[in-house]
Amino acid sequence: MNFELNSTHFDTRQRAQELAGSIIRPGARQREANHEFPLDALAALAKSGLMGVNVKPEYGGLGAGVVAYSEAVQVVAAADPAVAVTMCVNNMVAEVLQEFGGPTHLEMIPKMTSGEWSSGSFCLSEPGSGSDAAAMQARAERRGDTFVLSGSKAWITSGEYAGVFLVWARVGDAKNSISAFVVDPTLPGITIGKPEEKMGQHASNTVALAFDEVVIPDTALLADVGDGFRVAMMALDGGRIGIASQAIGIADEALRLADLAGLVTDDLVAEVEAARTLVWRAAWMKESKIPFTVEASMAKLHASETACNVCEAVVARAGARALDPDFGVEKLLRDARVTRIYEGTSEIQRIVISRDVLRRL
Amino acid sequence: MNFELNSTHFDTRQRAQELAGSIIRPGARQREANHEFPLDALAALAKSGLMGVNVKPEYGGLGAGVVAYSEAVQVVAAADPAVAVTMCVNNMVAEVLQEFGGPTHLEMIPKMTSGEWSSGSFCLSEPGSGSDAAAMQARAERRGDTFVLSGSKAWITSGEYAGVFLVWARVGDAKNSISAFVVDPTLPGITIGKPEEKMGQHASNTVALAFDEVVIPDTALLADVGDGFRVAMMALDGGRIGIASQAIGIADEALRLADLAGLVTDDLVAEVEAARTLVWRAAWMKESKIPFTVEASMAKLHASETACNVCEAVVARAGARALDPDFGVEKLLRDARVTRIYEGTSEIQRIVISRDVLRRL
Amino acid sequence: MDFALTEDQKMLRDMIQRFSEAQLQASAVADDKLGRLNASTVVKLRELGLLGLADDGGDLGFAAVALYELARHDAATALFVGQHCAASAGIAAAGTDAGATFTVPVFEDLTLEKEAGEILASASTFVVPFLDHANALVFPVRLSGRAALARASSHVLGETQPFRGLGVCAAAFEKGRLGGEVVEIFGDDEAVLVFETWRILTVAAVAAGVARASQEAGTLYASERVQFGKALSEFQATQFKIANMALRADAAWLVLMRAANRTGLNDNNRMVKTASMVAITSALYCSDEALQLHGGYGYTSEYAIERYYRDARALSALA
Amino acid sequence: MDFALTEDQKMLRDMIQRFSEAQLQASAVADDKLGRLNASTVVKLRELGLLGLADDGGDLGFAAVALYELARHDAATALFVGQHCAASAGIAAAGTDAGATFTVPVFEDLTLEKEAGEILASASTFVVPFLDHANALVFPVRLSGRAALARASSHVLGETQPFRGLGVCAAAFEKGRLGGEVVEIFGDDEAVLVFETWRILTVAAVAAGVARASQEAGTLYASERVQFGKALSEFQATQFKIANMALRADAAWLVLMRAANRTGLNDNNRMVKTASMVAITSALYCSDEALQLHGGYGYTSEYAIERYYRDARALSALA
Repeated sequence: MNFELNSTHFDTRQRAQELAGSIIRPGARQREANHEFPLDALAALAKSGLMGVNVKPEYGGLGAGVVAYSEAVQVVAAADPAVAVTMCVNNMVAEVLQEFGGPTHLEMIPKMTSGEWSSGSFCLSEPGSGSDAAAMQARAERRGDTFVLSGSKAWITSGEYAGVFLVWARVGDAKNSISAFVVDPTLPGITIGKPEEKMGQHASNTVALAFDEVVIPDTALLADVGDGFRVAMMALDGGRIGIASQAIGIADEALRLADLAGLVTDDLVAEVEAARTLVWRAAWMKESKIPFTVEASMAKLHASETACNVCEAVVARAGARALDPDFGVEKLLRDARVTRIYEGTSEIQRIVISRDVLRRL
Repeated sequence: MNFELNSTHFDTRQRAQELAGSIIRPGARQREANHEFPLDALAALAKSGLMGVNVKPEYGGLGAGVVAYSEAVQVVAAADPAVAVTMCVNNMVAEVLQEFGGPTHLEMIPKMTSGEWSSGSFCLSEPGSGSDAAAMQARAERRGDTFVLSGSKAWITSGEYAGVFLVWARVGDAKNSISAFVVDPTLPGITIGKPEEKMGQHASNTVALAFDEVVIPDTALLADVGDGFRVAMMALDGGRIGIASQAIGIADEALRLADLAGLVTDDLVAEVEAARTLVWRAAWMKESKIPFTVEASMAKLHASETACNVCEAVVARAGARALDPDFGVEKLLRDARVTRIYEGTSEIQRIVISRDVLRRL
Repeated sequence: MDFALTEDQKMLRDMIQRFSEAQLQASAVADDKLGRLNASTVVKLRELGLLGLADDGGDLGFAAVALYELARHDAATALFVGQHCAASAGIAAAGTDAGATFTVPVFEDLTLEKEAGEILASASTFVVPFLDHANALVFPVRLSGRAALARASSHVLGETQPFRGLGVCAAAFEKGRLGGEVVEIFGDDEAVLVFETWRILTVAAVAAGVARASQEAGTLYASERVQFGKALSEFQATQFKIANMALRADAAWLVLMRAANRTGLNDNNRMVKTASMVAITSALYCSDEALQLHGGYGYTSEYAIERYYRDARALSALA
Repeated sequence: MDFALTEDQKMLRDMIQRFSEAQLQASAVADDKLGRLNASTVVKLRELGLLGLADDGGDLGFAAVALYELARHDAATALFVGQHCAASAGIAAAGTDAGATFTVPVFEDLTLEKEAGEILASASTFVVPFLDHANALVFPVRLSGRAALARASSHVLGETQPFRGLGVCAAAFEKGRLGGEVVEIFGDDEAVLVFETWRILTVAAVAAGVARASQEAGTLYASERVQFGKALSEFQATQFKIANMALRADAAWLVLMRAANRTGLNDNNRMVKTASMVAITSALYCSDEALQLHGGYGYTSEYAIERYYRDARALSALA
């Protein structure tokens, strides 16, 4: 066994650290106050290869692997969780295109990694279908060489700024009809809602999308009709490593602030290290082509729960001064809370884990 | 609102305190080591009226009410949880006879309160039916003026020493066929198993019972055929106040030991007081003839969880010396654990509570 | 022993419920966005007599009912009332005159110096809520090893910097440094004990109210939201959370009232601290579970649980 | 980065699993009843080389695998091996000779005095496990402000009083007073660090093993026990517990191995402390939930979970 970071990991971390210091952390408070999408930070991340850490160099990615990706997200999240989540979704969408995409899709990846597109969006959830993805209502009807897409999507990260939408919809009425489409956000019939007023992560953009008979070419179809659910689940497995890493970055930053304030945090540090080890394991497995669904769920579950616990404990231990935004932890606490909800709630992770444990008996 | 104990409560507490000091606490360690049933302590409790605290004086009870009963159990449990559980079951069975019994049953109560019988037993659980009481298999067949009782019962407190068994069994095959019987333990066909080797509460007696075609008179039937489930549930409501009180006594004692050892326990004290207030509420409601099922469940759930948490925290905070039986808390920790299981597990309490909360919406 | 509210307490509760439904429920949302209590709420609180709960010594049980009911709809308003009452109660106990609207600052590194017969207070930092609605400050100090209360005009704080706290956002916190300003020292151990008892009771009552509001919001949402073809409340894991929330909300309320109804100031104070610990645990737990039941919706201002969650954590920092 | 066991570690694991199934599983139950490790286990441990894990400095990663695997079947045996190894490692680091079977006492109010060139140790009380299997004691001390190790024959403890500890019952604890007995002082900061690292790693590894054993026992039972017409594992609330237990058992194991595989002693020591905290939390959680899943059966010696529950809590007192 070996739990040491190698030079690729350190190098990727270093890239993230430089940007964290120069551009991500400095503007974070202001972007939060102004609900300002972090275009500059995202462009800088793209320039450093961090919008496609696990994307092959031929598509403009860093090709540094999954552990390196996790390290980069941890560092970015410590500087600003809102930038980290945007980075995560972009990396996830780019990886999905790399894994499942045909030629037209592969061509898009360099735009996502280079910063030409500030981000991609992952359009799975609907107002009535959060945890229960299979209950989705959006439909894509074949009409000649095209599909006509209709439906509503909710909680779409970066939706207002995305260069590409990855959209899930049903083709026909069969149970296995869920399919994935790569959609141009500028097409007629797409309405972008106003941003959600969130508890935290104000600099990330979260919107509802309405698709009203949007005509998309049949090349928009990713993989085959009916492959959508499988694509989504695989994407989420990787996505959970991203969000787990974001949560760890938040916890790291809260611990740093607590240290500055002279608070005792041994007990909190222990669980953060547990979360980090769980994330490393999932990342190493993904990188090693070992099935990692359960391990990603464990990492995401524990990291997100721990991030919230750490922020909460630091607020309680610091007392009234913790309420002051200058102390720093109140923003982290608000930012952290959604990590237990998006990319599969904690409850969904527990279902994924227990199903696997029981199957292996 | 008024949360003060009155003179009846204080007087009952005082009776318990005297016995705790003179006979219950002094012998506790030795009875635990020898797995010795506390006959002397039970006789003394009976003499002080504490084997029927909420039983009417005409049946030899103290008639002091439910709050007084809770106070007495708390004090006895702090001195020895094993004595407290035996006392609880006797009080519960006596109250059931008082509430539902016909003349032959009412005649038995003075034997239970006076110490003529060292205890009664509550025979509901079966090897395959713990939480799921409705799954019981024991049967009582009518045969002329008698019932013939067959089946197995498990986890029967005081079974080896009881003067009376309250036994649940099905009469016929209907869904609502569960019925309660007042059974003489000395009847032919009853086999008493060897005591369970428990983690704690060694001085209490816990056995399996086998009923093999035991012929009982029809006067053994308590209330009517098919009333058994209702009788059991009502008995358990009251029983939960007893066990909650036992758990609080255990927690109080653990806190006393922690104080002696100079440990900080403010956080633990808070939850013990919460549990005590919840128990008082349930006891006051029962005494005031207000339906108290949910409140008893809350009290039992919180008191038992808190007792275990307190013991666990005291062990961890005290360090190695806590392992020494002379410190005292290791016995309490072992004694406490079953309070989350018997008289309805914590899971069953949560089901009872949530059902009620949702119904009231 | 009696767990029923008195008739007077019931009337008070009903009065506050009417006020809450008519005004507080809506203003709480607006105040939270703006980051401060609106003046009309303060006027109305005075009209209803709620700023006089501690006058003539006051009745802790009565005050607990009022603060809890207010907090079920608006934690910030309840905290404002409670802090004012704590200061008033401390002043009354010391036998001096009130006649102001008070708030309670939190200082770090507070030091006192005597100079030319005056007491000068300095602090490296302070945090104070509701400064825009209060013209006087009351806070506990130690002078020559003796506990006392200090009182000062809010002007002593000089230039302050407003900030929007984590939760109880409408508290409109301000912060700054205190550099040797003149404060009036009064009262003895008992006055401090009265002040602290009321102050901690306030935290307990507000937290208990937040716990209850969260529990109700989470339970209601779970009974309505359908996923996987069933209401969330039909899943066993949700039912367990619903049970735990109900237990925690009840525990917070009961220990609060037990503490508030105790006779004997020292006993009161100890039980009030216990009540605040229980209530904060409850507020943290209930608001967290209830938010989680809301899923993504709980993370937005569309549902009140988002505010309750922040309120609970802000209270844990003020305890 | 590599999360797979090395071939050597796999061989060690398999060897211990064979030993456990052949001997430990049964002897653990018997030893727990009797309250002490049986001598044949100790003989076998020596034959298998498990008492030599710290010889020549040893390999923490290797030792962690061994202690974890032992603890999955018998926490007491694992603790005995680990304590012996910690003492051996400290002695080796100090460059002195080993050649004994060691155990580690816990003293209260330990004081050292120099008298006529000898060091006399006194303590108001001590607690020591496995005294019947060890002929020497090793423990950390501070002398003239300097950290060092002390070593003594087990005879210095004089008359002791045996007791049956809460859990890890087969540890056969003894206690007594230490009244100015001669001890040998040796080693420096580094030797103490080595000793403490191994000692805490032992607690971490044993707790991680108990967590895993509990998780497996609870999950298995839940999948077999039927109530309300379904296996317990079909209830969502049970599934959540099964998931949490699996997560906690994995976390304990992973952080243990991460700590054990670190290079650099100071780093090691810090991460080992972290590992012990994580593992104890896991052992407490898993054994508690798993016992609860067993219902009344979990409270009896009929199922191993009853022992795991006590073991976990005993470890929390030894951390």
